[in-house]
Amino acid sequence: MLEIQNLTHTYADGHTAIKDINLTVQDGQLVSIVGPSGCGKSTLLRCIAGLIRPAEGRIVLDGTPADGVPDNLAVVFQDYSRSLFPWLTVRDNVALPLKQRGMSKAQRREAAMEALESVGLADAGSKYPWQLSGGMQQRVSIARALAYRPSLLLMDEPFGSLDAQTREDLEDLTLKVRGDGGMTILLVTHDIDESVYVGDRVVVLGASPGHVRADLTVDLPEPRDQISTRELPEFVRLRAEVGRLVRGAGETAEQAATAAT
Amino acid sequence: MLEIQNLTHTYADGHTAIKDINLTVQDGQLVSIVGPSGCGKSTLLRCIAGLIRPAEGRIVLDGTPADGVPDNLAVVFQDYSRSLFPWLTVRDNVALPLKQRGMSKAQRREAAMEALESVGLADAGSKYPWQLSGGMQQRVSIARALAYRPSLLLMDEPFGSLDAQTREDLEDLTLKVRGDGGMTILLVTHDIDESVYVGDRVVVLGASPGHVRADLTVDLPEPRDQISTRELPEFVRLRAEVGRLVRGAGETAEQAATAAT
Amino acid sequence: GGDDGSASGGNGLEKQTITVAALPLVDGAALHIGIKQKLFEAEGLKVQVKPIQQSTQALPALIKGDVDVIAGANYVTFFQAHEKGTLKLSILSEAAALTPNMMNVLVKPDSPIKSAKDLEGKKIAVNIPNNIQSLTLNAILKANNVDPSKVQYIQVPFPQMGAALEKDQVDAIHVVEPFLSDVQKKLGARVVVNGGGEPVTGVPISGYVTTQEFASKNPKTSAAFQRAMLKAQEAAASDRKKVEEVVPDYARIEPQVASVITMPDFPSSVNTTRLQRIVDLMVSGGLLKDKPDLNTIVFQAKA
Amino acid sequence: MAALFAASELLGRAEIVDRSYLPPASSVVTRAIELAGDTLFLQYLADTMTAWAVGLGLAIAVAVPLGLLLGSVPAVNAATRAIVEFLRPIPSVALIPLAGLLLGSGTEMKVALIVYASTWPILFNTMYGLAEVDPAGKDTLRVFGFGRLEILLRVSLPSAAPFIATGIRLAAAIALILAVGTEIISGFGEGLGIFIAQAYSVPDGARDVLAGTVWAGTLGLVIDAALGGAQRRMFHWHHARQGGTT
Amino acid sequence: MSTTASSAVSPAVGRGRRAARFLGGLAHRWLPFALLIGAWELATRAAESPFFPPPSQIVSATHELWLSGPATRLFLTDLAMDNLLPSLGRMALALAIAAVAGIALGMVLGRSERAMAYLNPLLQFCRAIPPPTLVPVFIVLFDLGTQMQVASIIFSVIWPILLNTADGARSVTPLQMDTAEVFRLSTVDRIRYILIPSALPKIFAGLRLALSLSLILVVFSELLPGTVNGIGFQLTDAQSRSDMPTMWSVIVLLGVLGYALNTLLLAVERRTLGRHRPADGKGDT
Ligand SMILES: Nc1ncnc2c1ncn2[C@@H]1O[C@H](COP(=O)(O)OP(=O)(O)OP(=O)(O)O)[C@@H](O)[C@H]1O
Ligand SMILES: Nc1ncnc2c1ncn2[C@@H]1O[C@H](COP(=O)(O)OP(=O)(O)OP(=O)(O)O)[C@@H](O)[C@H]1O
Ligand SMILES: [Mg+2]
Ligand SMILES: [Mg+2]
Repeated sequence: MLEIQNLTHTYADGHTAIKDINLTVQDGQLVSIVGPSGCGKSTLLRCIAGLIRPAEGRIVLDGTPADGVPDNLAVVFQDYSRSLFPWLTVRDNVALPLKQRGMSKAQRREAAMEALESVGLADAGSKYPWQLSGGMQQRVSIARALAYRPSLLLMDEPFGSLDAQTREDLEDLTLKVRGDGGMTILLVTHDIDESVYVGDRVVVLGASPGHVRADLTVDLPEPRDQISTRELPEFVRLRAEVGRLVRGAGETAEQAATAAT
Repeated sequence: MLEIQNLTHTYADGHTAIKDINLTVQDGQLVSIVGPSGCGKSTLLRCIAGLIRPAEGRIVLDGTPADGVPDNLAVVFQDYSRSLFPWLTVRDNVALPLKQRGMSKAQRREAAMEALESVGLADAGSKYPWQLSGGMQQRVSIARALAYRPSLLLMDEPFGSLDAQTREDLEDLTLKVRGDGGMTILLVTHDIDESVYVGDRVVVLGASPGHVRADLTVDLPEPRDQISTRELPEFVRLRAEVGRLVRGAGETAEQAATAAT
Repeated sequence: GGDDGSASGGNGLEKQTITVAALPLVDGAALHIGIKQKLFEAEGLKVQVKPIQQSTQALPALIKGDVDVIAGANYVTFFQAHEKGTLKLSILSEAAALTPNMMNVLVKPDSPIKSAKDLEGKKIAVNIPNNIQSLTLNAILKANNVDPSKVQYIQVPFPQMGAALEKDQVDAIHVVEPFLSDVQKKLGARVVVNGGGEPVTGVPISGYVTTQEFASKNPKTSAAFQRAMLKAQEAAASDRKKVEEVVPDYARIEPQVASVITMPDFPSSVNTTRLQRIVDLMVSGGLLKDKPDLNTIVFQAKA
Repeated sequence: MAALFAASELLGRAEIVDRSYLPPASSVVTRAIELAGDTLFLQYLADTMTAWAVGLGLAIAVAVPLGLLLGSVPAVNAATRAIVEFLRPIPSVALIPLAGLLLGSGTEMKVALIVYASTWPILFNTMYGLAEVDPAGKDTLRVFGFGRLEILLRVSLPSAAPFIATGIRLAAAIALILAVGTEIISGFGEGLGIFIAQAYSVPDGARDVLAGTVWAGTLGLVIDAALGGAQRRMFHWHHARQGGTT
Repeated sequence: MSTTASSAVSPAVGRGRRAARFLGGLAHRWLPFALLIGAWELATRAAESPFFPPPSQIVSATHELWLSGPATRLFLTDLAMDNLLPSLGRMALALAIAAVAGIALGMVLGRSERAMAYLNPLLQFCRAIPPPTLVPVFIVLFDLGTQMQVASIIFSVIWPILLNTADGARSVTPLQMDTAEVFRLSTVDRIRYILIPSALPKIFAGLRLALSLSLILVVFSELLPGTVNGIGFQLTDAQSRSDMPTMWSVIVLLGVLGYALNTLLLAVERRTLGRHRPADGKGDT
């Protein structure tokens, strides 16, 4: 279980990116996070990942307060192209974290190739990241996270550079992975349909500074299906609601508090 | 008028990214380009921008074959974060290209601030790019291109990192800019709705190697409106058609040729 | 090092092989004559020669024991080292003393400088400032009623003196053989001061030196070396041809040059009175603070 | 290159000074080529190159790990800065007599001085290279549970490597200068520098001095070409990325 | 009552704490250095070699030779005025020329393949030449004294600046160069706003190397023909006179100068680069 308690972060330049965020995520849950640009979604994920030490509040993992980077974590960064190593081939990029898993070289390669195949990059293994298109690089970084088989997976707009078809495939892949392995997933997205389609919950953040504006439970039948799920009235309702919330989320925390009363 | 004639490009590693592309864009037109990840959209834009010299074919601008970077060009790169200069403030990033316009320092600053305001970043002018969120950086690079007032604007997934609301605002801004200034715009996007909503035409590329699969004219009334336009039957029809084309576009050029016969 | 012969042999020498660091100068000719004429062999000594470029460079090697003797060691440098305590000097033999015209002050043929007096206020090139050259030249200038403090000494290595003079970078050069002949030949340079003239004629300038530690540990070897050296000096002094024969080999001086250059004197005794002259010059020139005790410095073979 | 040759040929022939003081390039180069057939000279070259190779190798072995340490642990950097900055401006070659006293006058001294002087460029380029590493890469491995040392070796080192290589190229030339320079100044033993020093002390030696210099320059050129080639091969990703596009 | 008391106390406490932290930093910075000097002192006292006088003796020689002058001249002695200043002057001049030329040439070489192909062999050839062997050439090209000395310093210190600048110019993020290309920035603007800022950290690495190298080269340049003053001149003169304390005092002086100049350069570097890059670990979203 992941508990985020009173999380507040202020950057060195004095800008408070998120304020007083509370959130509890059950093991195996997939939580979609949506919110306007600059509202603090990435900051929140970086705090959870232990990459920035929050100014206040804490992250509690399975009952123990986290200090630093949690075990068994994988992250798909928003700035995926910079998180790939240009001196390694695509396959080696994916295989590198697996060293932490104590796998043999052959096992690592195999796992890497499998993950690449699952994101549709079976042929790109021996290329270098800078020989790939933007969307392909993004998929490499998704493959890297999936191959690692984390227990907590943070994804920051992982499908932003992908075409509709590939995007749907990877949404389904994400759902499958969560179903198989009991992985806890936090997924930041700007696509409201997507947030509802893949999420067990949708958390809507408001801006200035970032705060939780709404936390909706998605009650859609499993397994989800790209066509039939999206036609369900509940899906349509939820998506409209999230859309409304996001559009109104540009207002500040104070305004939201007033609105909530 | 922009004419793309028999454009073919093969990268140094032997990979042919695009093959035999022909396309004519009238002045003041906005052409949306869609296609699966890795099909050569960015490669095409880079050829037009004169950043890569195509292996075969040529770009003709207003009747004269282009050699190198065309005049009055602006580009919003897909990898926006790396195209910003971390040692310049956001405002200076936007103002820098205006030096070519022979504007005074004060004019440049003013134009930069105006452009930043139009993308919703009025407050961020004196920050550095690395102090901004991903979506904010993307908007800076859009502001930089708009402030330059180019006659040819190439945008490579310019709204990919933006939330729904901001995205719609910027779509409308793009439409307005095109309407005002007679700017010719090529816009690569993965959002099918967006391609139809902003485009005068939608060009669908197919993959392996990249080729023109379809070139649809969008016959929607002007001015477009986020709510009413999207409700028009013609919009719904076009968007379904583009969707179908993109989904089928993963197949290779040969298959497409067969399908077309 | 030359430790291979350190076990005392039949002839009672503590050390049969002696390593000598030698400069490529005419000064050290006697060493090579001695080797050629087997004078060292006659004393039961094997001499190993290590070529060096400057005597100061061999100083650490001498202290460390990598070499046993330095041939042609510049007295000024070594007396100073002795005074500062970096070395306890022991002189086994003299090498060279000044002779007239072996070291001269040259000017360009068209130079307005005609006499020593004209050097006042002028720039004179010397190889190393504050060393033997300025010391002896100052003495000569003083004897000629010229104020030495009015000349400016500029450091220029011997090989570059010709070029410096030709380019008018200096007004005069103070230069030794074989460069002396060379510059005279190439530029037609004119002598204005005889650098070996009075009052410095016969002043010893270099010797064969070792450390007092070496000498006291190896008295017999040192004595044997000294005997052979004195004979060799004698040979060098008496027959110029013998010097001309060896010089082209080790000093890279062409035979025809060797036959025309002015030779130094090769003193064939070790003599505290003669050495006193250089010491006195150094003290009066401010290069030494006190007069060293030459009796401990000059190696005396025990009978 | 040809321009340099022509310029120096002219300079020599212009006879600003007597020709033997500065011989024209053609005669210097002829002499340099002649030397290639001289076995003693080749032996000297081999001696110099041995000292160079050992010295540079040791310098790399010392400077890269030290640079990694100083560049990644600011506390150590601050603590040692006074020593480092105090030591750096000390002209090692000018202290040859003293160095000779401690280390003898043979190859050890040469190697020690080479290591001393050529450590700095490698050390500094390593430190500055580390400071420039994109934090995004480091964050990535941190997230996957890698420790500081592993991040240093797997991210920081490879991304700083091209700049470290530039440091090594700088050091290679410095090491060569030191090898030859030490020989010239110590005037003792064998090597290219000794050849030059010997020529230096006789009249008409300029031609040999410059011929030796041509050899030193040529060695430098060859070494740099070899290092440049190795650099291009090892860091092809760097160069392809700079030239290519994504 | 209590509030006034605490407010009266806290600045003093704050100051005390700041002072303590300052002292702690000072200790942290200088302790290893002090320990090294201590060890050196003990070792040299034990060895009693005339070649290696103990640091205490060196310091007093340094003080006496260089720093016992009148207060109006910052305690510099005549000897210091006559030797230190000319040396530093030559060094500063040479360093300035080398920096300008090295950065300019480095930019050209880093960005232009053709310039690289033409100039590289020549540069690499020159780079490996030991400066002492060029005396016969220098003496023809330059006048004795300052001209030759400055030239010989430049000839050696330019390389780290040049090569590091070229490296920096070459490895500018390609997309940033593309951006400049697309917006048609003029060459001057490209250099000023993109190449220089981007290469600046590497240029500073080169400058720091060049700085201490230039001090070393000052000593060497004063071995050249025609030298009449300077710290290097004092060093070799002391060496030829076997005057070890003076020689060591010059070395100490060089060390102190090196440290001081480097500190200065570091301060400049921090100011210039400070705004350039995100603090480590807080990089990007
Ligand atoms: N390194 C930094 N220094 C200062 N401020 C920062 C820094 N990084 C982010 N910020 C600020 O914090 C706020 C939140 O940024 P964050 O990246 O978390 O937003 P986001 O929700 O991920 O936005 P987007 O959807 O655009 O990626 C923004 O206003 C941004 O300007
Ligand atoms: N520098 C390069 N070297 C070699 N191959 C490259 C290079 N850049 C791109 N490619 C290849 O060219 C093809 C087209 O790439 P491009 O970036 O144009 O795709 P794209 O349509 O923009 O894709 P995306 O939507 O994912 O950005 C891809 O298969 C990619 O692997
Ligand atoms: Mg973000
Ligand atoms: Mg692309």
